[in-house]
Amino acid sequence: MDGLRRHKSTFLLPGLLTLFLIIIFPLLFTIRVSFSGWNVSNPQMDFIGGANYTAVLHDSRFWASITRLVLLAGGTVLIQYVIGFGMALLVWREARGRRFWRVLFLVPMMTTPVVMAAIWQTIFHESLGPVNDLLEMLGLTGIPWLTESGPALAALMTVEIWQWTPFMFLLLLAGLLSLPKEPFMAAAIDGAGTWRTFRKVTFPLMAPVSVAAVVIRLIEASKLSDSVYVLTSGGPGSSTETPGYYLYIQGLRDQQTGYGGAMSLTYLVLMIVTLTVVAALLTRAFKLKGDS
Amino acid sequence: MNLNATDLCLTVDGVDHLRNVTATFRPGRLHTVIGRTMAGKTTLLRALAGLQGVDSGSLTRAGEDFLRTPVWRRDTAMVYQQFINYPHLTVFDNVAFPLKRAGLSRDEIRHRVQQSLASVGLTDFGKRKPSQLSGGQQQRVAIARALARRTGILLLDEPLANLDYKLREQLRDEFKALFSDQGDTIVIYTTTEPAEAMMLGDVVLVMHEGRILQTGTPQEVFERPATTTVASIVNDPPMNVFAGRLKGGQVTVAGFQAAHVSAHLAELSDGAYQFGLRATDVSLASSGVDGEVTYVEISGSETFVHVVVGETPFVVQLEGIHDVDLGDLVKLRLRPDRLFAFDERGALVRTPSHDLVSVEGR
Amino acid sequence: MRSRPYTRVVAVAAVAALTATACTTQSEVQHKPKKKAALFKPGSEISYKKYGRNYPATKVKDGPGSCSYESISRKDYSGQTLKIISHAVPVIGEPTQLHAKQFEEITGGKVEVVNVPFGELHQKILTPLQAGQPAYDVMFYPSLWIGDMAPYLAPVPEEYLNTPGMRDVTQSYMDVATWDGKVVQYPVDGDRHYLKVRSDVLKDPRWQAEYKKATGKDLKVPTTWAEYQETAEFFSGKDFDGDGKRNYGSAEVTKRDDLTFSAFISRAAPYVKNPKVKGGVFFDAKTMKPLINTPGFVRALQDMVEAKSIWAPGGANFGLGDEIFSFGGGQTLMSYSWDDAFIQAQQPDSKIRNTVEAAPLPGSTEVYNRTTRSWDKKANQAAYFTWGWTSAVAKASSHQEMAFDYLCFFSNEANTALDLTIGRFGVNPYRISHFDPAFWEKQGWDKDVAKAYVKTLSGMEENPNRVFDLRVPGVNQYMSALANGVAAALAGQQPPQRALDGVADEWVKITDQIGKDKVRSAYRNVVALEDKS
Amino acid sequence: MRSRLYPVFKYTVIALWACFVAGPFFWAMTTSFKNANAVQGGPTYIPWAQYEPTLTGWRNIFGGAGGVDVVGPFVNSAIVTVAASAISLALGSLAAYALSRYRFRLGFIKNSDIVFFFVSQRIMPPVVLVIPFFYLLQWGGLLDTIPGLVIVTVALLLPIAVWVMVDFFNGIPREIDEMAMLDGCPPFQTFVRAILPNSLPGLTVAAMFCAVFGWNDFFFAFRLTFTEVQTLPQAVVALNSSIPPWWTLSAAALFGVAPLILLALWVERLLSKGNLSGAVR
Repeated sequence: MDGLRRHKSTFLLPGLLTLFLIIIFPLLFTIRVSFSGWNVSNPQMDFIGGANYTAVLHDSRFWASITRLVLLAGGTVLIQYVIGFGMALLVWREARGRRFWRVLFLVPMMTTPVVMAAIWQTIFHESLGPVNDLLEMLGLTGIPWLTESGPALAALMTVEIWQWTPFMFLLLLAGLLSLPKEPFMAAAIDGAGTWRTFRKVTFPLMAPVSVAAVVIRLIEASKLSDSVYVLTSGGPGSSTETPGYYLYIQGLRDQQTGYGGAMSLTYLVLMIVTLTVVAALLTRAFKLKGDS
Repeated sequence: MNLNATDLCLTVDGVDHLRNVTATFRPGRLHTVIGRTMAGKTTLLRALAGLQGVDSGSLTRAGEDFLRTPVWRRDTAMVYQQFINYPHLTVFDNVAFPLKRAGLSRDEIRHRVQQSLASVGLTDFGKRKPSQLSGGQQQRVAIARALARRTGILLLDEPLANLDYKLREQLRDEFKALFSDQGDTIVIYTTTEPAEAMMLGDVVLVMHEGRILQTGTPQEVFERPATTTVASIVNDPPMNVFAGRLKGGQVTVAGFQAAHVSAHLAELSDGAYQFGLRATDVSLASSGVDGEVTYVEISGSETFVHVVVGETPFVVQLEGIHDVDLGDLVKLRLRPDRLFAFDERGALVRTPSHDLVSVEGR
Repeated sequence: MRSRPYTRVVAVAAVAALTATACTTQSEVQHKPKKKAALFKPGSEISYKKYGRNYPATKVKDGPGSCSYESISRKDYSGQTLKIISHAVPVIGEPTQLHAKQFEEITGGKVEVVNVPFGELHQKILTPLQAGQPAYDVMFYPSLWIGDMAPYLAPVPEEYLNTPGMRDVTQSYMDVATWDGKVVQYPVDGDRHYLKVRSDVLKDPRWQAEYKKATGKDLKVPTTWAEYQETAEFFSGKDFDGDGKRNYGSAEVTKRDDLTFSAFISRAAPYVKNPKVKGGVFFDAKTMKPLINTPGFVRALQDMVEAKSIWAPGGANFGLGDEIFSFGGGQTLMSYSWDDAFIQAQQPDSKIRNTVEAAPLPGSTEVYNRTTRSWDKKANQAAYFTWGWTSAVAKASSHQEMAFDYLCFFSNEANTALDLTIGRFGVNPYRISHFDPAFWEKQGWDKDVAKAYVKTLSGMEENPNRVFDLRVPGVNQYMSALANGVAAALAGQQPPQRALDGVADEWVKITDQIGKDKVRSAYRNVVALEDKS
Repeated sequence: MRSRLYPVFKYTVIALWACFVAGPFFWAMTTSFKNANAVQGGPTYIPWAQYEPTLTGWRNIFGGAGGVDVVGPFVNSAIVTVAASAISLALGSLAAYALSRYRFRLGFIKNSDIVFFFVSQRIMPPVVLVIPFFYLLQWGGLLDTIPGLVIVTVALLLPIAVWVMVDFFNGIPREIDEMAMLDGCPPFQTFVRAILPNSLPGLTVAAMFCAVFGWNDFFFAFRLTFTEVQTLPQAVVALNSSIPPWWTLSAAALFGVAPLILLALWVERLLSKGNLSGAVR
């Protein structure tokens, strides 16, 4: 046992220290810069107290983007989960050409978000893109995809769903494939129907995978900004702006480094708290033993 | 080179896993550790192997402080209750794995692996992966790997527990032969089954709640269980233990007085005792202690009738199939000459064979 | 103990890091070229043909002077590397690459070009400059950023200012390249907004008759924004080119983080630039009080909100590319922005070649006078010298001579003449010699088209009522705030007045943050350009 | 009982989703053979029938004038992705193994907190990191170098590797470690000889995630390099001009996803063979 104790740090530390060293400077830098007036024309580490934080509290555009993110991220992740699970169930066991479907359903995840968003922009292009063209072929009127806030949000969600449902699909399919067979046999013997088997056997068994997949997707979705940037630039008005994109505008594009830093940290704290609570709630909702 | 454990103690989260465990394990002997589930048997093995630290006590082998020896230098092999093998290796490579670590030559490895696989009857399975084998075969691979190393210490943690009955009996018979020629190896084998412990063990250690209650030859432990607990552990079904009174060598249980004087109890002073009686020494009769049947098990050619007398449960083992139903009122005949007498604290005072027992391991 | 793989990994990484450090250490020495024999005879014929089918077969003669193919090919830059950042391909990015390739071929030096989307260009250039990291020797960027960039730029040396090409640059564009009396930007492009219309439709007697019937007015190229709206409205939803698809009135740049601010200023120019009032359009140069929420700008924003009815589907989120595709694809009747859309429409394979016409930006019938706080009831038109592409050399560059040689080669007479004809290059007339209809006719343009084009462009040079961009430090922030306000009004989130009031508040904040004096002194230069005429 | 309509329903749903998934690829494919006129004319789908296909887009990404060269960036992307993934997997699986097998306690910090520290790096908005990274790499002279980019990418990938591998190792019975130690392996050898060989599925999933995120990173690569190191997403984004050449952009997008499709095939193979059982939980 003593031998083991001596070794455990040797395993952990290389990774932990590497990450720590890579991360600590940026974090400290950001904390420090958030108390400075660093901006595009005065790139200096002066000290202006908590002025940036006060400004963040009064920045209605920031808080509006947070509310929007809750809906966007929550909505897309839920839809991704439902579709991902559904598709995983459909190609899980007996399905013709299931190996082809599986590969196809994985591919969108492999694409570069900024690049695909550019392609999506051409797809949603209201006069030169195929979506409105197809709608018109069906006798419907074209939708102002990127110029009205409702459709723009829908377009954004479509892109997110396209890109990241495969992630859910993969995690859930792998989870399904590793389920033990016995409970299903038992359910079959009990004469349980498809729906009952799913509700009583499959779904509970998949609970841990589900929670992990949803939480990790929420974490990634909270950073949503690439597709906003390319697709709508936050518009029309500011109706599709997410915190990630707004942070980018302030902190990088307009180089309000100090203000951006304060906003980033506020956002980071909010996210960590929210995600921790959400993870805990999900875990409880699925009646899991908190364990890691 | 004995392995000496002295006063090993381990408490985890307020639960005592080992309490002052003191024992000496000798080379060339097979030690069986018998105890119920959670008795601390596995913990003891893990502590001996170095997989589990202890809070206090000492463990030495040939003067070496074993507690300070890392696992990988303890010269110990272990077989788990679950069939643990390296899933990524073939059967051959599984067995060869420790040998390669030990730096043996290729020829030597090949020779030993084949010998070892032959001894467990898996000669033709070398190229398979463990996942392609049945449970029993997987366990044989684990045993082959343990044997092939010819370590100084060989630990087997309920190796047969997860196998079906028939396989268990078959392997148990093979074990007797396998372990008998292990040379100077200290073999320690844990089990919950009295028959296994008695049949395999040169020395039997009875464990309960982290303590070793008794150490001795199978016969000693069986014939002279030091306490009521030991008595119930080493018998299957567990020995019936019940309160009674003794007056002039005549036993009274639950208001029913035995007809005869039990000769071996005659010298004992009158008063309250606890008595033990094996299930085979109880039978159903037309007169005797009144009880009610709570459960009937029929196993092959035997019938086990569970009866409750007042609050005290009894098990009656009968030859053949008997027609007894739940809730039947029956009368139990207790063989007075087979009674073990224990004092009120549970310590053995007299056995049917008249001998006084020196109690170890308390 | 065995050596552990991960210690090895760490060691390898460390060694790699050290090696990289050694390699990237820059020397401060300025590198000079060696001399070699020329590869071209003076006046050789130059063509891009050999670089692929994408290029026109046009041939031009190599010009005289030190920037010509002949002169540059005498320099030997082998062993030297020039690092260039430019806009994304193709606009200005493609000529950057093409001329880099040619420069490599004739000087033996190495030129590395990185292309960056518009939204990223500013911070991608400025961050290393501010951090003192010599990342790029040559930068291509919109000329209005001069206020942010100037402190880090090397002034153009005398010898380059005296080349024939440079002396031919119009005064407006020399002014644009100058900061604190020094020429710090190397002019490579001239830019302006003007109006483009489908002359085939406007001159079609059938449409003229119908228009007269419907509105009681003559159908002609609009001269005010009100006429623009009226004309566009009439044609919106009609199929004016008979291809079975609906057409629309106007394509404009409206995407918030694209170049909306320029479109808005174009619409505002005639309302806010009163030739009688001096001292600033965006700010009162004395007090630095923003004028962005004054009635002239509000009127322009009202116009723009109203204009939603004349836009093609998606028109409220058009970037420059969308505008160009929409007008160039024949979907819309009119558009106004840079030359790119016009040149693109005049490409040999364009569907609407020679059916388009250039005209000055629409004007107004009244103009706001901020000194009298009232509208002066008189026809007004203003030339908006919207930012164009420019280039500059970093002060910290250790390859300045190579850098300036590259730029002078980039913009030599032969290259520029060819670049002007390729719409996607985004290189537009900026030299006096470019305003010659004959040159454009040679490209296959109809005589009238060429004439109107040249007249529109040169007319702007002569127009005394000019608006320049807000060329001050932090211009991006100002324009970003303006675009937000415009976008909010277009999206119906706020009425125009309130949206622009918000912008004015933002501008005050930005000015305070950057430093009032700093902004004022920069803005005075802009005002001087506007008021000088 | 399942109705007879069930298969109809099932394959309809699969087909619909497949269309949605494949749609953008089909659109990009057909667009990549267009030119400006074909694009401006409104949406068309079938070459020859609806528009005259050209190879301009494809020629442009392989060094054709008027495009970008994707081959150099492809190599850079591959080097950075492979190096950063390998380092992340090595460090990440070591750390994950420690977190899965041993108990750490430092004041109030427990194993779960350390795991959270790793995973929480993914919550960090990239904007927080990029400017400090710029100064950090400048200080180390690593701006615009492959090692610099690898270091930064490791920070992005390490949390993923740890997250996947902790869960995976938790699913491998500890008895295997114990047995290996009893069989004479010190802890590090135990890890290398007994645990890693059994972790192929987990490593594959982790490697896939690392590769996906590493290969597709634009944000950091873009801001921490100048001219020397251009990665593939940068090369593609360099086409997002104010007059975007849809055809070249489409060709470049398709080219960029190609190597990762091979990865998808490989992952699916492992899935089908049941090798990924327990890789994700």
